[in-house]
Amino acid sequence: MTPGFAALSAAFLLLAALAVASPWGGRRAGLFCGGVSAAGGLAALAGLLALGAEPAFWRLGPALALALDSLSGWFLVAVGLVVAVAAPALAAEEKGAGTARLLPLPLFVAAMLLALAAADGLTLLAGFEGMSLAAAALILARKDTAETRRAVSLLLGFSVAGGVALALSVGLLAGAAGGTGFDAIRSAPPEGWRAAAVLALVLAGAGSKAGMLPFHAWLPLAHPAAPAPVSAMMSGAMVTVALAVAARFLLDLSGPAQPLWWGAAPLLLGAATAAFGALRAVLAEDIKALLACSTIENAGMVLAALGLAACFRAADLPALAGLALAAALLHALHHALFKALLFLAAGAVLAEGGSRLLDRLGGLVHAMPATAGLALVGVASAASLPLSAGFASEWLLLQALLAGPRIGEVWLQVALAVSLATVGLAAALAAAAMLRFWGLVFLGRPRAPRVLGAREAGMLWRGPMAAAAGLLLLAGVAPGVAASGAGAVGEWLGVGAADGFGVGGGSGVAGAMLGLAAPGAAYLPLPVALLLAAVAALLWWLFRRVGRPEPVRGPAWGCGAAPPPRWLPLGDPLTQPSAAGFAQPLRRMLAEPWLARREGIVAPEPAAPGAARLGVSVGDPSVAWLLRPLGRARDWLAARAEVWRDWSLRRHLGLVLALVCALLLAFAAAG
Amino acid sequence: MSGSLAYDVAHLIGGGVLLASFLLLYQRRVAALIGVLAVQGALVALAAAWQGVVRGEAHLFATALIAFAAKGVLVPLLLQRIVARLALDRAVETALPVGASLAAGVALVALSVLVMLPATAGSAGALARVDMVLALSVLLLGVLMMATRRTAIPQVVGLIAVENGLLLGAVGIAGLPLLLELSIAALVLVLVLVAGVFALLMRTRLDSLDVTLLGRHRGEGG
Amino acid sequence: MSAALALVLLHLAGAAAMAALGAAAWARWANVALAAAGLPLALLAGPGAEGAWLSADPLARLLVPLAGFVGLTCAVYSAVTLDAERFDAARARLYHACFQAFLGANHAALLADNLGLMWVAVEAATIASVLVVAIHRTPAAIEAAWKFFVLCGVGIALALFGTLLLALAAGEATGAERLSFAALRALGAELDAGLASLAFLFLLAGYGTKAGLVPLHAWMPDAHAEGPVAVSAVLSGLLLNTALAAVLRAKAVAEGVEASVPPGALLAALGVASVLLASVALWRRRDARRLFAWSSIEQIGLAAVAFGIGAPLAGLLQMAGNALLKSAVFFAVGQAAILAGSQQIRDISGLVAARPALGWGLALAIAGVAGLPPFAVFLAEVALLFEAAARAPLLAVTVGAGLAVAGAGLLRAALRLCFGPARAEFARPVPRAVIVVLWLHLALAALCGVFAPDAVAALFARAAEVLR
Amino acid sequence: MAGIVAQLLHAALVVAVAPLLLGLARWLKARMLGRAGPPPWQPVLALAKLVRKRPVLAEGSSAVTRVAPYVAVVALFAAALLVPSFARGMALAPLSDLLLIGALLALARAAQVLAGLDAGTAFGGLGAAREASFAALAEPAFLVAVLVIAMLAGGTNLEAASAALQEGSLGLRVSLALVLVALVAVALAENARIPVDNPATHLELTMVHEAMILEASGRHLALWEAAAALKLLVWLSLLLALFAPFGTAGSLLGWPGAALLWAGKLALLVLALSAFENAIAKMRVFRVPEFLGAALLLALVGAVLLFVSGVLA
Repeated sequence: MTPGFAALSAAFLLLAALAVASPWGGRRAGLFCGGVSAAGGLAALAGLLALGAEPAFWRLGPALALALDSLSGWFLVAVGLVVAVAAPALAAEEKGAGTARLLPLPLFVAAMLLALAAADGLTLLAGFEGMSLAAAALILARKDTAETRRAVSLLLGFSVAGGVALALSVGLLAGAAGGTGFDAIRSAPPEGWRAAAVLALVLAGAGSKAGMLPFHAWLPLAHPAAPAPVSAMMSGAMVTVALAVAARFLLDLSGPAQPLWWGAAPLLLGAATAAFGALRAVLAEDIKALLACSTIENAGMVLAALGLAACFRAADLPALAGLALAAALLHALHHALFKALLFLAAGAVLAEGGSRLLDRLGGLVHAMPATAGLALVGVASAASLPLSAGFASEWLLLQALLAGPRIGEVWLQVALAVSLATVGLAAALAAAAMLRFWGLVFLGRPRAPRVLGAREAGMLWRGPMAAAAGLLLLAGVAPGVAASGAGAVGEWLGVGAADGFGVGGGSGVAGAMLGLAAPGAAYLPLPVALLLAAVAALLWWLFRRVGRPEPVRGPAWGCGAAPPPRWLPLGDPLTQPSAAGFAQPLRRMLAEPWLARREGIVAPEPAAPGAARLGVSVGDPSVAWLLRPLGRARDWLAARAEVWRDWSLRRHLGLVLALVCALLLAFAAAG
Repeated sequence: MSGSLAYDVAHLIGGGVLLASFLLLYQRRVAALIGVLAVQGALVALAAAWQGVVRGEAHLFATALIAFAAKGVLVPLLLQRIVARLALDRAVETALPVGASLAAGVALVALSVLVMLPATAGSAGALARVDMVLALSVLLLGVLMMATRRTAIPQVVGLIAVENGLLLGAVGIAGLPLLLELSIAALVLVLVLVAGVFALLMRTRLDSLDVTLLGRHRGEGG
Repeated sequence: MSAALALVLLHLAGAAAMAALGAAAWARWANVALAAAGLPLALLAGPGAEGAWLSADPLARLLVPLAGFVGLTCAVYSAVTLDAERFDAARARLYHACFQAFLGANHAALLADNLGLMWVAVEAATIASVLVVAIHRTPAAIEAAWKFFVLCGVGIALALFGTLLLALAAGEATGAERLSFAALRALGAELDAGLASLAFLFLLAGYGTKAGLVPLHAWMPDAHAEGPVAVSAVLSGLLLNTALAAVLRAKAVAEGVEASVPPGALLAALGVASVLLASVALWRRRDARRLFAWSSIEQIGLAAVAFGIGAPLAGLLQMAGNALLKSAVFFAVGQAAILAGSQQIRDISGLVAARPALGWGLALAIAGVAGLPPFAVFLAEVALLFEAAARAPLLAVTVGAGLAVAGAGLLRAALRLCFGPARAEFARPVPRAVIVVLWLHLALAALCGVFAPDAVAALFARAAEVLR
Repeated sequence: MAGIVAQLLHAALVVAVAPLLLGLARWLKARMLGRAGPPPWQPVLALAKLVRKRPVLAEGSSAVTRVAPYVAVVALFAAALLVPSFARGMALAPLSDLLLIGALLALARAAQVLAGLDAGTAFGGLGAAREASFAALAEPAFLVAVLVIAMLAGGTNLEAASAALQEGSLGLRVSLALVLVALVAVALAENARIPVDNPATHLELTMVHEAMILEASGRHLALWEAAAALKLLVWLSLLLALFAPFGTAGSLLGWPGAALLWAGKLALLVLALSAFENAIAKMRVFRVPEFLGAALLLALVGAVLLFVSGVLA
């Protein structure tokens, strides 16, 4: 009974107890969510204990088998922290509603933990599809409208397809290995066409759940449909589980001797997904859809980092492989945290500001200063500003990409240069999206009267957000700590060399200052923080000597804009920067080829008094090129089936006769 | 009886049943159709009796008697009554022209010969092999008849022809437990009863026994 | 007198009694009592004495208790919702008699060691269900029953011919051994190879019609939709499994000899055809019960593929899961149809909002049938995909695609049926028994699924051994 | 010990040179056009005056308007300290990483964008949107340029890269020339110079950088002007450190000469910048993507040339 297993089984037991007790929980939603949060904490503890420890293995009845190794340990930490942080906020959202509605919540968390700690194909799939079913139930239990139903049908449709793809890939792996247990599969890595098929199926299965191109269309619809804390768990935890499954297949189950293209495919797909997700995030007009698109972007980056680690391992550069793996693991952890924080902030804004649309918010910093401050920590990480957690993992990923050309193959070097540019574009677009989100929601003047009624979010919102922000600040200033954990995972996977550049936390100058090291570079956040503090102190001293007259308030200059009319006390919203306005340069520059941009003036009929309206619409190409054709093909086949179904009884009898004759002919031919 | 005579007579009776099947395909009128069915039933009963004579097994005689009573007499009478009572239209509407269905019948017989002879090469004597070939042919012809007739009664006749083929085959196999033969005969009776009930219902509900008309009433529209 | 024989005789006697007293007010509860009495017998049915006509081999020891349980719950459901059927005295008698006759014939078919007796039992079960399907006497019911009668009549004839060929193939073995399944399995290679594999062709075509394998499936969707709901549940739960069990026994015998046409491949081919056609036909259905009939065709297709490629455990899990979950779905849909007064999908919605217990039960059952955890169908489909991907990757991809399309279609239907704003007609109370039965089925399906205890897993494993 | 002294001298030099650069640029442009133009030290006077004036804040603005200028100046001053000028082995050398400098620039830009949005005026939003968009397009070109330099110098540490390039062991390479052009284009976009944005104009529809600090006044405006000056210095000294590192002093004795040489190189660079700005007109806003796209392609070609030549093989 290793300590890790004890914590994990405690988490499972607690979740089971909560699930059983929920119908009779009465009004105690707060206690219930607290329990789920505690279970999340236990899972994170189990993950921590498993890092670097000897993998342990148990059977849970004839069907399920669990194993706790370093890789699953790392992702348990990420998922556990997100659940621990997001669950209490759900109590605020519930405000004393019954716990019966929350029954799927512990099942959702338990399924995620099951998928992470799976030791064989069946348990992985049980957890993988179980979490989608529980998430769908959780969404529909809370809000059952046409929009949520459409989102849930997309969510379930993609998860069933993804589950089938994963099952096929495990089957292919098990075919060579003679058993679906991961230990058996590890002993017989796939080669040739089987490896290619496994890679394609894993990218389709785990990738679609993580929002990878071209299977991402459902994510910006499904995640916003849930209440904010559940969206936080879906974007933070569920996507992290999908990335964990991808990492399990890419680096662990398929053995070290995979060729270069094994890593190149996820690298290029990940980079493309990152840029596409960031572009859609910049153009999104609904704060939760914006954050969901940002999830696609960050999932793409983690996938690219995993692909890069596989490439380095294929070119047997273990130190760089460790670097890339550290980038992937750190970015997955940091993304989980800052996405949970941002979704909670969005939830608080929705609860107080009354709307999810950027064009109906604004100026909330005055009413909700604490939420604005905490959200700023998340935005800084998502925009990877220096000293933030996001920047630490971003720096590692860029260093890994910069070290990419050490692999000899020219085609891969060119691909690496292109994906470096794409990841750079994605990072910058993400920064633009996050600044747009924070600026339009919190700064400027309110764009709708409802916003004036906003008050600071309750303690149940700010508490979890503060916890997440604290973790992010800690991870930002001292990334070496997390990096050493990632080093342990690398060692277990046989991906990184313990002493090499690998992960700076361990050796040399970087180690001492808990910074990050890479070939020919080091990022030492503590000294940089001291430098910035020193310069700030210098500036403060300068201004104290010069004297700082108190600023005075006056109407905004705005190049001579007239004061707002009486009936628009908040100023004419049209003169405010709007969501579409902020996105307009990028929509015109980048969205043209990719997102079927359409801008049209809807002028009123000649005599009509109405105002002309500017219609701006952006379509997702994957819907036009993938989902719609699939739907049309299915309907065509269904029409064919209908024709067959409408045959008269006589023709069906003819069919029976034809079948019997065919069988007889086959029998005669086979002699 | 010398072996060759037994074989010749059985072969003759079997041939007769096959011929009756072809005649069924040929008929245009329902009354004649039922008459040929009765003849076929009688022939099958005769074959059973002859097998009883050849192998000296008493139960075959019982089967022959039951078969004759059921298929030779009772079934045609029931069908006659149903046709008379419900004043059905006399003609047999065919989906496939008669010439074509006969040609198809010949093809089916060829197929059953092609299949059955090599399959039964290893097992019992010539008698059993011929019986199985004939049984398979009559069965396939019965299904062909059901597949090429539009109205309910000819389809039921087709189904009974199939049962006749089965009885012919069963009789040919030595040592088959009696239970089976009894059940075959009994179930034919039940089939006809049920068919009669349907004909009654369809008649009262739909004023015609045209099976294609039924299609329109299928649940969930056309 | 062995438990197996007692079970069959109990139900046949019950049928005779019901034929006389079926119209009485307490008749429906007598029906339940008979089914309840049958359940312990079903559980106790063990391997019969040497040469006995009825004996339970491991396959039967799995399917008979399952059939007994589903039969009992169907009886309870029909007892509780009988008034909605508005039977007059004659029809009530016919209904109860056929119900009991069906149960008896079904148990006899599963327990029969003699393939001839199995054929007679399957034939009797068909006749019983044809009569019940036509009981409403609406044009649609008549059309469905007629198609059921004609197609299954031909199917039964083909199966009989196959049985005859098998008897011929047994050669010199005399008396009852000619058709005893155990004896035929023991003979194995000594059987006449040509005749045995030819016999399998006919048995596959014959019993395949009863199991609803494409292209012999035409009767099933309409037969499911027209009779009383208990019939659909019984058809899906019992008759399909029995027909498929008959095909599996034929395949087990045919695999003893070195067959010219491989039986496994044929069964898998029909299975794949069923999965593909059903997964597409699901999308155009407007009638709820026809939609789930097509889902049964898909489930049986999956089981056929599993048995075809040599993964009997997956196939058995599929059969058990489908029996439990599909009858649960029919109970819920039937109850909703009674409340809504129509079976069209557009008339049934907002069940969760109006009647949460019924709504969530139906949603979970449909999700289970669509292959989502933790139910037995999920376990079966995943095991099937594992085996198929290992043995025949192209087949696996095809079946996987069919699974995904069918799953999406079923889940879309679940969303339409169960969610949406509450509707007035669902405000009326639902009998508590229906809810209990529905959730009992879900619990059992989960028990056979991911949370299976060792005893259940062992039961399935022993049954799979017989078909290896 | 010498490293710390060199670092402090470098800091003093940065404070002194930064405002002068802007003044010199304006003065040179004016002289080239035949105008007298304000003296080069005019920005210093402007800063001194503004620092003492009382700032006027817009009604809707929040604390961001007051904090953002300080954040921008601190970030840019730190970046300036990290870029080596006249001496090797300065105290902050181990910290000076190209990606970190890029991130500090991004931090300053983020502060400016948020300040632009704070007052809630149309032009603040317009400027912020354009600034964020241009940054998004410039980032890929900057990173591929860093890729080429990292491959040549073996890492992204600016000190090591500058030293490696100074020894000239790599000799004149086509890739470096292409990367120089790419980085110049990025520098022009980042510093809101002529082809991308006109630093001198206040025509609302064309301005980018100015639009964001429209509401700033008093000491906040002084800080924003100082930030702009610092950013120009960071970019110019970065270009010098990478592409003209000759003359950087190794030992104590060479410092004064190296400092003078560094200032001279800066002046030459500003002269080139002024000449370039006079020779070209401002581009339409939606042609900037092609301009920065060309920069990205040039950097990529440079990288591919490097791969093909297999310098690493």
